[in-house]
Amino acid sequence: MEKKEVLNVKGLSAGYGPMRVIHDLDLIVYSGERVGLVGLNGHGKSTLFLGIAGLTGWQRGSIKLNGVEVGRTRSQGPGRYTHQVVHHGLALIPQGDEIFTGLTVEEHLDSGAFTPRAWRERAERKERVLRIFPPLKKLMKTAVGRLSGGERRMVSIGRGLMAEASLFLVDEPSLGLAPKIGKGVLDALMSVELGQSAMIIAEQNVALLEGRVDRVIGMHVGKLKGEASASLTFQTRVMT
Amino acid sequence: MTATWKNPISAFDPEKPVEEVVTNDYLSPQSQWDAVRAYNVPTYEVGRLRYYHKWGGHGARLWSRLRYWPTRRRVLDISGEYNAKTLRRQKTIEDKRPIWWVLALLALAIVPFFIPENQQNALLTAGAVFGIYAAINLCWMLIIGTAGIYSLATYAVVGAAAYGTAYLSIHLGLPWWAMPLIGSIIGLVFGVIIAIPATRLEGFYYALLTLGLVELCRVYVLQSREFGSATGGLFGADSYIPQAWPQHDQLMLGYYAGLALMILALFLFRFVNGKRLGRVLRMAPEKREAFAEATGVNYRAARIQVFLISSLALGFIGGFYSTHFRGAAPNLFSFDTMLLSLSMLVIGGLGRSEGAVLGTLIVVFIDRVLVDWGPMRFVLIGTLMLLVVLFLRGGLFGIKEQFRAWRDKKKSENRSSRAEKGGEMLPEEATETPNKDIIYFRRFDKMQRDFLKKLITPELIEEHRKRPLGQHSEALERVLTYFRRQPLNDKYAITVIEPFKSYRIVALSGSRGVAPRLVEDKTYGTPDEAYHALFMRRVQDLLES
Amino acid sequence: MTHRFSRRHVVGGLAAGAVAMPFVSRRSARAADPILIGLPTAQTAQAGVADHADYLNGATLAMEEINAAGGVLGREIQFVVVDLDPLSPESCQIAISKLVDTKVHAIGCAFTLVPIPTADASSKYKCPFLWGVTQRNYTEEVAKDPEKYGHCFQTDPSEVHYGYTFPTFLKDMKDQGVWKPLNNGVHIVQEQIAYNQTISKALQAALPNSEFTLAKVTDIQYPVQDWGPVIQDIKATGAGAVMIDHWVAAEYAAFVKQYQADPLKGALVYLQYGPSQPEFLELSGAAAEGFVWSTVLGVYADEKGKAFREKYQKRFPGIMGLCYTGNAYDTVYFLKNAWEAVGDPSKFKEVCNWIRVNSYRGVCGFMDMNNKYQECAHFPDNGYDVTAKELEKGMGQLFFQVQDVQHKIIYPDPLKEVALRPAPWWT
Amino acid sequence: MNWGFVIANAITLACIYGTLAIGLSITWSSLGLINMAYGFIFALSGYGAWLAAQHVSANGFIVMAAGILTGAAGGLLVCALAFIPIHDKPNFTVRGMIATLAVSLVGNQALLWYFGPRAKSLPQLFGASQTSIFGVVMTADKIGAVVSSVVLLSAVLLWMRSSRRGLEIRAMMMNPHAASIVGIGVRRTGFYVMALTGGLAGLASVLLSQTYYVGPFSGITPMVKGLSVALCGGLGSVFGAVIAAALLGINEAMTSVVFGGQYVLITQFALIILILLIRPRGIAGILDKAREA
Repeated sequence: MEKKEVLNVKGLSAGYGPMRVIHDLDLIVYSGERVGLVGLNGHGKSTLFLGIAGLTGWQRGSIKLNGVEVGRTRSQGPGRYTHQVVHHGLALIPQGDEIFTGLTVEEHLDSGAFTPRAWRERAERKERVLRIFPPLKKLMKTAVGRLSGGERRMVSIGRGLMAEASLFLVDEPSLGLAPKIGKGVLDALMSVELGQSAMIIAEQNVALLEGRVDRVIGMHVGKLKGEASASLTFQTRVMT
Repeated sequence: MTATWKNPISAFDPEKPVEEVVTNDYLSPQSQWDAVRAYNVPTYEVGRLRYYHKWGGHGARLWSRLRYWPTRRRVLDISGEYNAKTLRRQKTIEDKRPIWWVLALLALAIVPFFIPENQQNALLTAGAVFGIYAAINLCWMLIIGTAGIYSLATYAVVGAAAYGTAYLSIHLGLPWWAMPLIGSIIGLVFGVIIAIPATRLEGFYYALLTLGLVELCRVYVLQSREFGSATGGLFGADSYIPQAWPQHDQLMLGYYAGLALMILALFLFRFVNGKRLGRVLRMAPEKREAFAEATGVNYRAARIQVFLISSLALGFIGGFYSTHFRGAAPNLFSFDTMLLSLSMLVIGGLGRSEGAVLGTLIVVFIDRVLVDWGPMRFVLIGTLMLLVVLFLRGGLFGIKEQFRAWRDKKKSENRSSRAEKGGEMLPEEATETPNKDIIYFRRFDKMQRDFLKKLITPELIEEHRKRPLGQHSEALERVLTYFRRQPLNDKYAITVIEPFKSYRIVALSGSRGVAPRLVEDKTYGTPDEAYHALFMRRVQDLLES
Repeated sequence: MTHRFSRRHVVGGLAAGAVAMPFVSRRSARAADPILIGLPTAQTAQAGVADHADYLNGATLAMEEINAAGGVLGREIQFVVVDLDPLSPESCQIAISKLVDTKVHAIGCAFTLVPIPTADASSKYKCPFLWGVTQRNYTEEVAKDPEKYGHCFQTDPSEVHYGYTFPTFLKDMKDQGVWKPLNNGVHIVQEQIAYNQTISKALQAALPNSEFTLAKVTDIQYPVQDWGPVIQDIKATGAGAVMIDHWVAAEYAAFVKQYQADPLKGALVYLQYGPSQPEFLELSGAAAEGFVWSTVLGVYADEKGKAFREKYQKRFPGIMGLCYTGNAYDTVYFLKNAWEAVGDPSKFKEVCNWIRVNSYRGVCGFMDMNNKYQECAHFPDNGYDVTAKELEKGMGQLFFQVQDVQHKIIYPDPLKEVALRPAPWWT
Repeated sequence: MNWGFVIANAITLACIYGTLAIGLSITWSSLGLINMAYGFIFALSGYGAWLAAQHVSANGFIVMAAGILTGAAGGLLVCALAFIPIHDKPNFTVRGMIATLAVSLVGNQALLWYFGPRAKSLPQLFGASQTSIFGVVMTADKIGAVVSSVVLLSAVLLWMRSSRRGLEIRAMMMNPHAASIVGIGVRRTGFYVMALTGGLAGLASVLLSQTYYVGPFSGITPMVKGLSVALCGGLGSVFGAVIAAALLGINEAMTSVVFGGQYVLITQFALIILILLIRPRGIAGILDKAREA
């Protein structure tokens, strides 16, 4: 299978107002890759994701998604262009519950498939998501506002997987969940077949990623600090 | 290049001709320093630091003794200090707003004497209307701004008090001085009734409810025979303006009475918004109520208190309204009146007393004085409203603040998104570097490299090619000194493969025991050639850095 | 030192300018020297804009004629137009103050709905103030305090006459045999504003003196969403005559449409003043056929009136209002006569006295305001205050019927164009 | 009491109110904008239809289409003036409301200036016939208005429930941030929501032209009514608005029969106050299945 660049970030700086969180960052992700992004709290993992989606306060630098430039080089209203980035093939599964409380689980999953092709194929895609998260099958007609944290997380990730995306950004999938459930969610993510697309998983708990991703990148004060194949030695080197 | 460099050593060998080389013009290293020090980011002179005018002499202690009776507040917030340079006493007015207020109110007080005669009636009548509306708007501002209750029932309270007192005055002969007092009782009762749902409802739902109340009042007044459904209003109440006076005196009295009412309302605003209640409520802004409650702030009680106090005041104004206009009309309750009043608050700026007064002044002037403009007035008011809402966050009086916030945002964004401020290090990296000398060294190094880049010219290279070793011109000497001073790791060196025949360029490893590594395949026939090739490599590195 | 000096200089200059300003403007005002008539005109309000526009047009027509003929006393007439909201006392007072400031020689106005504060604002200036306000409550104040309101004249009869005259009209119709009533009941459907209330009260006061009786009073409230319940009520009451005491032309149009669909057979349905507004016919079209309405102030269809209609149509093409156009036209001519008789428009007291004592026959009838109410006398005689026994001593209340999508005067007899004819639902 | 008459009347009024409220409710629910310029759009589209009837053809379809198109254009204008520039700025709800108020202030004066104060009427869309149903006489335009508003309301409800755009609108109303993450553009959605609700206002204006004639201020009453119904139903809930419309319609029909027409406004606002006191978030407060996020 030919490897092509799904994401090419060059010289990305991003932040909120006077605060600069990401400094001059370069990153290339190839198709078929599953990349782990590790780093301490507040070192810019989520901001990198939000920056790619165009949701930060300001940002500079180039972001190429499937060869299309989606970076904005002026300060902007956060989210003003996000939908365009999404239509170029990005699926962002954000940290915390960014869900639509009033919609049912089914409608919610549908809402993840807003690109024309995904909308046409949404039945099969729903099938696929339900295979990954079988507990959702019983909850299809329930309003999302009534679900528990773990179920919400599943819905949120499921919504991301519904999209016809070439790049999945998964932000802290295990955050705030019981360890066992968190592991289950991660297992589900690992079981997704990527095909031509790529996935970046940001995680603080490196142990969960160990040996299950293609490579791991460390993040430290807004810069990438080396990379390695997933192993605990890497963790010790980065974290000290 | 006209400059030539004469080799000073030539003097020792008079037989040979003086060696002359074409070289660069002299460029002072100071020029680079100046260029770096010149601030390139666009900045604005205004307000980089808040500018305070310093007055001479002492006075801080004198001024702090003066208080506004009966408060403990100082008349002017003046601080005094010794100037460390001049060793003289000086004082600063920290808060100039009282001065502006006094000047503005003085201007309003003397303006009737400067009105041209052919404008007097219209302007004085409008002036009295302005005073009354400004007072109403100040009380409304307390409700919307300070208490954060979106009540549209302000005019219902005013109207109820106006109608009530007018009715009492007509039928029971209530004298004019009692009307505002009775009015405030009516206002308080009305306020209690309206305040009950305010504890339960929020935001737009409460606004709708109060809108409903206003509509109810309007409909009731239109239908009720006691309240003058037959005359389009209730007229004939006692007035504080003696009917026998000439018109001009009547208007003057009305104007000053309106002004006095506005000043009373300003004091009320100050005492509620600036004191305990206002501070409590500022601790509980919208959507943070739960947090405020958790810290022990009883914001509900404070809100209701503010609401009741302003209802009382609105009732007072209502009573005044009916003695001023000798009655009340249903249009007090109409949607248009409310809309116009809302535009006054918005144009001036929500939440501030000066905004309420200025907004009222502008809108009353357009609406009431420019009556010969016809429909253009409303277009003007509407456009003004639209522009204010679209571009200003806090009305006209928020402009300064908003401009500062915008400028600071832009400045900090520029500063933080620029990679090279201060040289080689990012601010975050710099804070994590324990040895601060490194930061300064890097900054100096960058500056030096920038300067040397300017010195690299074809002449210079040509000079080096001709004679890599020996005495050089000043410019080349500077460049070479910099190159030689570089640390050992990755420093270029020449290795002799075969003496006088074959030389190659290598890079030193910098650590003891580790062999240098080759950097290119090329071999050079003479040492000079090798020297020059090495020089070129370094120049290239310099230019690329 | 220089700094201080200059500041003083500036302050002095400002003060001098402020003192000088009144003189400058006064001189410029005297140079123009026309006779000024102040016209407070509602241009932006939600109510009354159409009537006020009519008034302005009628006055403009008169002004142009007079100026073309050489003006008054050799001086031109000019208008000062200011905007007002007829519902708001503050707005009305400011409009009048503005006119007082410009030193107008007279004020002419269609109406305001808060007449007392409006009149108050002019009570010290006392220039002649002529308006078609049509309110007895206000003219009563004039009667009570002639000292204060002596300069205010109502250029039409008061609205009470709508009520007082209605039984007379019904009786005449009955006597003439053009209308055979179902019974003698009169059903009043009344709106809540002052004007309608007063009319309803007057009618209720007048009914016991006639052969007719009050059948029922139904209250309605503007805006009327749906006339269904009212029509239902009318049918249930079954009175011989129905008075719809309302004021909004558009809602009248909605009423006539619904009534035509489901009428009370044989009832005479009378609509208050509203249909005089031109849009009524436009909106209701054929559905208005057969309804009766009236106005105390309207352009006659006699020779004089017809000539005026022609002139007006030529100057302001389109649909013509028939009330305030003529009233404004008459008012300006009446003022012209007064000024010519007195000789100096700035002698307000003399001009007012002249207007009070003298009269004028205009396109809307005979204006004679020499009574304590200072309002025009009403014709036909209905036995109440300020009515005229003969047509040429008062203003005729014109009763119209919509016939073939046209308003036709059917009463009073000296003025009538056609007779009342059966409405479509009578048969 | 004639029950058939009361019921027929209640249905008519409920349909009118529903038609008026639905546009406001959708605007609020998806854009968070209280569109106080709704009355202006209503009046504007009435004039659009009137111009078409005068100059193009008095055919019902053409008049209706002209009304809808003008309304949509008016919606786009309001969107461009009062939504796009400030939708991501602080305090948007209040500022948006006041911006639309300003648009309506200027717009109404412009209409008054351009078209004059006199009301205009549109041709009767459904003919002038009349029928009697259960002893209640209904004119054709009333029946037409009722039928078309029922069709319209159910179509909109169905569309909101089942179509992709409806899903987008509902998603945006619940969490605009998350909506942008799933690829819903706020500005683009804003434009088509405003065009749609503007079109609805235009349609309502044409349908109700026999009740509210076309005039410069003719939109104010419908707007206040629509706003009351929308708020009473619970801001943002289309279904709640429909129920509120039904309740207010019944109330008005009953009041005018039992007490008399002059008490309609009083009972109407009393009812709204009562509903809000019981359910502080409107009727939809009862229907809301989800907990607060």
